[in-house]
Amino acid sequence: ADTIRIGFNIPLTGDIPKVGESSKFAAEMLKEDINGAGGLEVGGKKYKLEFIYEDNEAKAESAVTAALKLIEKDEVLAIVGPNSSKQAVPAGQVCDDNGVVMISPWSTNPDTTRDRPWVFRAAFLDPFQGPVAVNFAVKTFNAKTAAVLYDLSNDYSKGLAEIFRDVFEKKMGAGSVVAFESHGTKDQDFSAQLTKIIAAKPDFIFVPDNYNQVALIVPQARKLGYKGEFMGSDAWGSAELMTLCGDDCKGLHFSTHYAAAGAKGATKEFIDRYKAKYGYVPDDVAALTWDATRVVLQGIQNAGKLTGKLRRDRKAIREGIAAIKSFDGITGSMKFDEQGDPVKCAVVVQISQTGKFEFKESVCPE
Amino acid sequence: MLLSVENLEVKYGNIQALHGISFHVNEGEIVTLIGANGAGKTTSLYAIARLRPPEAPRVTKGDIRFRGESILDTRPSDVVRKLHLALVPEGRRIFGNLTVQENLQLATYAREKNADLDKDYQRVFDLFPRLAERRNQRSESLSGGEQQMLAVGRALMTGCKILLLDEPSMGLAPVLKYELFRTLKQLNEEGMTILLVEQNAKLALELAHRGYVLDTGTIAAEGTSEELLGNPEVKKAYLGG
Amino acid sequence: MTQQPVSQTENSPVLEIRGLTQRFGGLTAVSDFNVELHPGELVGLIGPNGAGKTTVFNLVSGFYQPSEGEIRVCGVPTTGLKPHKVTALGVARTFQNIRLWNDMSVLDNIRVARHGKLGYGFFHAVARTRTYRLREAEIEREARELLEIFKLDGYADEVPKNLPYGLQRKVEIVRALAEKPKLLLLDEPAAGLNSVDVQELIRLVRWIHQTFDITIWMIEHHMDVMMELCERIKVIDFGQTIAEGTPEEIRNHPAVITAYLGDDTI
Amino acid sequence: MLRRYSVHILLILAGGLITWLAYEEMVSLYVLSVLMFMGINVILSASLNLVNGYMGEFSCGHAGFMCVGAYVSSLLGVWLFAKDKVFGPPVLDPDLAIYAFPVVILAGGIAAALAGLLVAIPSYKTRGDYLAIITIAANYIIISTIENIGAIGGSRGFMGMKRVLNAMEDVVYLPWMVIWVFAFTVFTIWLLRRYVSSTFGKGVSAICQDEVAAEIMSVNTNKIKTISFMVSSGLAGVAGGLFAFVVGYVNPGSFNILKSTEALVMVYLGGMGSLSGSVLSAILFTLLLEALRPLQIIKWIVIPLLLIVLMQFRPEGILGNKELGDVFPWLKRFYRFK
Amino acid sequence: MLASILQNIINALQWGSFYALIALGYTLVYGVLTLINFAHGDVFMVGAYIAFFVATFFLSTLGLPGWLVLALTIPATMILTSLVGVTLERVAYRPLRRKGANRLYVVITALMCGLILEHANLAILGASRKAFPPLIKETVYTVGGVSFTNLKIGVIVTAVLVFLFLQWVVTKTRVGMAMRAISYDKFAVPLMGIPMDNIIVATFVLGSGFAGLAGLLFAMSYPVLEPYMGALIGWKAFIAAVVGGIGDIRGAFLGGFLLGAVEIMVVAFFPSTFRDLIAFTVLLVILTLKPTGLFGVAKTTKI
Ligand SMILES: Nc1ncnc2c1ncn2[C@@H]1O[C@H](COP(=O)(O)OP(=O)(O)OP(=O)(O)O)[C@@H](O)[C@H]1O
Ligand SMILES: Nc1ncnc2c1ncn2[C@@H]1O[C@H](COP(=O)(O)OP(=O)(O)OP(=O)(O)O)[C@@H](O)[C@H]1O
Ligand SMILES: [Mg+2]
Ligand SMILES: [Mg+2]
Repeated sequence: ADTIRIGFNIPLTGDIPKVGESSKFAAEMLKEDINGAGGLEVGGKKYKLEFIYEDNEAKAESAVTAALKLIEKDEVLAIVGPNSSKQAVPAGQVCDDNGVVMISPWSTNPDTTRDRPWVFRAAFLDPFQGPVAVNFAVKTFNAKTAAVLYDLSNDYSKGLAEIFRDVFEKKMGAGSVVAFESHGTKDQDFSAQLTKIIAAKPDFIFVPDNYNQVALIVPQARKLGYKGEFMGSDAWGSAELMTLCGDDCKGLHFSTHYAAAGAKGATKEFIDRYKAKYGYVPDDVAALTWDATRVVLQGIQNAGKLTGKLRRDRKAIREGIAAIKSFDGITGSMKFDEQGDPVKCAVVVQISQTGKFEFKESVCPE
Repeated sequence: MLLSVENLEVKYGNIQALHGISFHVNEGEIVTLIGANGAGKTTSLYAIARLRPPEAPRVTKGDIRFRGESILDTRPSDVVRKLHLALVPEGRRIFGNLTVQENLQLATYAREKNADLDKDYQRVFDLFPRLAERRNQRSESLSGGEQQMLAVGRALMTGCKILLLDEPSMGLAPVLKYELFRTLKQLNEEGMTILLVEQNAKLALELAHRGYVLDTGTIAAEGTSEELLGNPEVKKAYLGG
Repeated sequence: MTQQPVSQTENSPVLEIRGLTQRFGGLTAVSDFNVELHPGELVGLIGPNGAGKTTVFNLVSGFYQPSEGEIRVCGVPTTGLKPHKVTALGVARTFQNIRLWNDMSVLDNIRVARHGKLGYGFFHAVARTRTYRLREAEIEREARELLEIFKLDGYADEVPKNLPYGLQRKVEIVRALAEKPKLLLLDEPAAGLNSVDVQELIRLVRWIHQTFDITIWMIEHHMDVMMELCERIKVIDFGQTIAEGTPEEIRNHPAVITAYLGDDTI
Repeated sequence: MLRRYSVHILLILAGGLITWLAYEEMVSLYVLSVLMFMGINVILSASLNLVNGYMGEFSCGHAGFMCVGAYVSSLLGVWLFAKDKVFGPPVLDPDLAIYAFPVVILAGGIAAALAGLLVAIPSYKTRGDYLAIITIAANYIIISTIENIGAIGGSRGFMGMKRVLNAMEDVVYLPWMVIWVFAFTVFTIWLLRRYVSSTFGKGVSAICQDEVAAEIMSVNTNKIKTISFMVSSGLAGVAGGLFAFVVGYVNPGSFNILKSTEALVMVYLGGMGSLSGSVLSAILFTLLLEALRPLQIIKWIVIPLLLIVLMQFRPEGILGNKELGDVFPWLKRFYRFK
Repeated sequence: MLASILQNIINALQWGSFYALIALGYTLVYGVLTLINFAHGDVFMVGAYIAFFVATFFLSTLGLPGWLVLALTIPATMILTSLVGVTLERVAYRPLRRKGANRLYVVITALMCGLILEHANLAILGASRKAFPPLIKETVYTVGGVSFTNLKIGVIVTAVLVFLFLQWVVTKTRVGMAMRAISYDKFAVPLMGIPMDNIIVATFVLGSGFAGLAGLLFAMSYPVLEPYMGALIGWKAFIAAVVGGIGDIRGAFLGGFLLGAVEIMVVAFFPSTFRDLIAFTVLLVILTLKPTGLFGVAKTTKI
């Protein structure tokens, strides 16, 4: 009973295994850190951490059973994950019903946390990120028109695309989004959409897509003769983007949680160690999982002491997290609003000629 | 002895279909197997052609010898290729998605490069002029009898020296049936060894030199055609009066 | 026994075919074919292979739609009807190559053949209504009765593929009879049977013809069978009638001899 | 007597037991959720077996019909009984949910059955692998349609079903989902068994074994096909409705081809044309998926391997086309399987 | 407008040629065994990975120039991938065939083999995606507002060549005839003196070999490799093969281009969110009107 058990409800197989792997790697690193230092100190006593990884196969129903298994069978104190909203929304319901803290590192769907006191998240939401991208693009590219290419079956991508369109058109007038095109999750060819977009002659293309698709979209656009700008979102934020995309992505901008290149302090340390351990620069999911897990640990410490009584401890942890005034994460400092969503700053980075994500500008919520 | 079957026992799964039968065929002979439905005639032919389960049976005991050597380990395609033994299977089994011409052509798959195919084609088309007419028709739309002609023609195209026929007259109009039997006789005179399974026992015995009567997986009687035709029991049980 | 209600006047034909023509691409399989079958007749149809006999049966049973001509069953034109509707008019048949439902028990084979006159539907079946129970009991009783008449009751629970060939032929005929047809089409029922079984088949067909009081039209290449059974034989070649008459007449018809019967010396 | 009522008694006991255990919280929610998914899988595999096993078609779009059922049930349930941001306040008194719930699920089933026409009508002319493609197309069409209806969330999904359940629990506190999943599972088996064992339903097997002979031997094949496809897809819709309420959230992505292939695997694992085989394989498959969770990625190597090996030994599925009673004859004392 | 139509036609041709390439392998195996080889898409994926490893080996370890690497990678990939296909046949499909299993059990086995290939890849290589190294310099040509690259043209030409080759094999050679015969009735094949297993192995060699080629070309055109990359395109290629008339080489070829064209054109002229909806409705209508696909011949039921 001198251990603290935390569950991870992550997609190790299915559509997005990379996301699950990043989460797992980051969590492993954190666990080793803390256990290496003798454990987590709560109320003057050191507890070893035990992390349990459940594969939700990127499926909603599997996320529900995984959550229930973690709650009932493994008796975890809190759950980190699921990452994408498809799983986070239903799993959030389960956790909320059962009085277990859940914190999703990556989900951006408002429903995940809405009216669910037990559910938190570490990522900022679309309604915040959308305007950041719009404002930056309008200012930097001097853009009057924009085009959007997004993933129809990915609710993250779709949500962000729609918010972007609304904000942009509000700012630049109706019809200023000259093309609004979608594709499917596992598509590999985007030539038809891009041909249409290029024909509409936008000042830039907003691509709120996962980095692996970005690595296909950008070069394909170049091969179709497009020479203009792109603007991306936080899902671009993976070191793999550059190994996959190569030269075509250099010089592009995207909004994200942190800038790896200019990072300082704890962020830099995290990046360096992760890179040393796993061989590549951590992506945003890794960083967010790190933060999310640390928020949980912070909550546990805030609870003061652990009684060993599951229900009581879980409740104490929830109070502990809700009580966090300000949390200094590697993805920036944040606090939680009444919905359990973080209030934190976004940064815009530019991909340098050496393939680094360099800090351009930081945007904080008013 | 060209072909001999010795104490053959075979099984389909767990069902024993032949209970130790022995018979033989000499070079240049026409031998017929007769017997009631389900006696094991088809099964015997499958075993000789070395066809494999699931449709064909498994040999569990006994031996099949070709010129004295066991062929139990011979692949079915080599039975055709090396032993020049062809089977006209029960139920025609032609390749319905190929044309008549292609069916015949395919049967020459295992033949030597320099074989004289034209002569063989000619023989088949002489025998079954209808096949020549329908040369480019997809063979599955042929009538039942036409398909039977194709099945026999196909076997002849393999360039075989031993011909196994399983109820070749089934579904043939009388005129063709007699024609076919005459052709078999002629083939035999040209040196073809024939093992014939036939429901019409009388006709078969008229053609054959010798015959065997099968009954539920055993040999019930054997002898020359005259002997069998004259045997009252055989007459009663298999010749229909 | 199950007697057929005779709904039409004695002499109106059970089957009437006028000017029937069937073409497949460039091939005319049946051309200008005419026939009239009267109640209680037993008629033969012979002809060389590929003459179009099976095609005629297929046209009658509604499996093909004729290119030209008209078919009437008991006075009802069948053009455009799906096969099961034609069956409902009273036409049953067997197939040149046996087509039983091989994984269903013999009893079930017979029962399914009652589909046309089931008298209940999906909702009765799942709700197991009174209608369902009564009809189902009756169908089962009738099916078993039929099997018993044909001495097949011992095989009721066997699957056809495990039966000897001769019995499969028999089951197929019984299945056709289960539809209580007015007209029974037999396509080469003796094919693949040995001489002894052929004798038995002759007895069976004759017995059916008498007991069930139905019209039978059969194709067969075993001349013994035809000679012995048929009152009248129709001979076709290239889809056209070349002769028609009593067995005796046919046997001696020169055209039939050259085209069909041939020379039986080996 | 025993034979007649044994199963009824057994089912009532089993249902009662599960309900009681759930009510008293003697079994964990995790176990219950696995049991509920098991029930849903049983419905899926048994209903697909009607088309793929008994009728011998190769339908690979079962999840599409599940999707229709899931959405229709959820939308109807939430519209009628819960406050929601799409529909606003409930149309009816939420207290009525407790009575209307089965109707809501069945409505989903009926909608799915109608969607089944999408496949049933082409099946008059098309068979085999061509029909398989039509079913896949139907699956894609259904998902794509829902993704394009922004009002119900599109790819963001739809939720609020939990509030309907809460409304039910507010009236009478019982583990309603457990009860209904159990009830509908039993209903499915009951319906299918009665259908395929009637002479009417034997027409389905006749079509499978020889369609030409079936049509000529008086079976109205188009009618049977229509009914079978509709029953099959309708039951998939029921499974979808239950799925939606158990998970509490639906999303078109949950019903893609992969879900359909899961159903396929269960059908063939159990044996084509064996109802008890389908039940057994659904149970087995669900348990296997859960039991091997700790293997994580390796699980998805081990499970296919297991199935491949199993098929090498039983190339006709666990039960082939037999029912449990044929394999264990003593069971027939308690129950007529066919 | 004209330019964008032409552009879309080129896009459709290129995208369709991948469907066609994969569908050809599908249809070949299907044509012989009536086996829907659901693992084919994953064999294609394995082909892409093999190409990746072979190419990186030649490029970085031996330091050869790009064109030479390509010239070496093509045969190496085709051979290694066909080994994978043949192994699947030997280990998984053949025993089932010998036992006389219903063909759908073989189909399910194929599905399982596909899962194993995907997840073994995931387990061994991890979830990181691989970037395929550029082997040839891709040059963009722009003519009157229409852009295409040498690679795109190369892919289209390859698809046509592969089609012509396979069509020749299947219709003109005796091996091809034997393949068609096997698809109709395996039983009688040995009676013609045809070694059936050899023919089947040859089929898998051809089918998987060309899947490997497709994998290589695909990896060059869309250089992001991941374990699930074959799943969706595999299904779509199967659909293409069937719409063309499964078992028919011409059908697979045309079906591939048809599906590619439908997908691209729907996006070009309708809102792209309706792509799947419209594309699959079109396919459904085609199959309803032509129940055996474009080239498929209905098996005549002779009764
Ligand atoms: N595939 C099979 N599986 C199981 N048993 C079989 C199989 N084929 C044949 N049999 C059985 O083997 C025995 C012999 O059958 P076989 O086909 O050799 O008889 P046959 O003499 O050729 O009869 P027929 O005159 O009907 O052709 C029969 O009892 C039959 O039921
Ligand atoms: N579906 C079809 N498509 C094309 N041709 C066909 C079709 N059905 C039959 N035929 C052709 O029509 C002719 C008549 O065939 P049918 O089956 O009626 O002959 P049959 O008189 O029954 O001969 P058999 O005595 O050999 O059974 C044949 O030449 C056959 O090739
Ligand atoms: Mg036989
Ligand atoms: Mg005929």
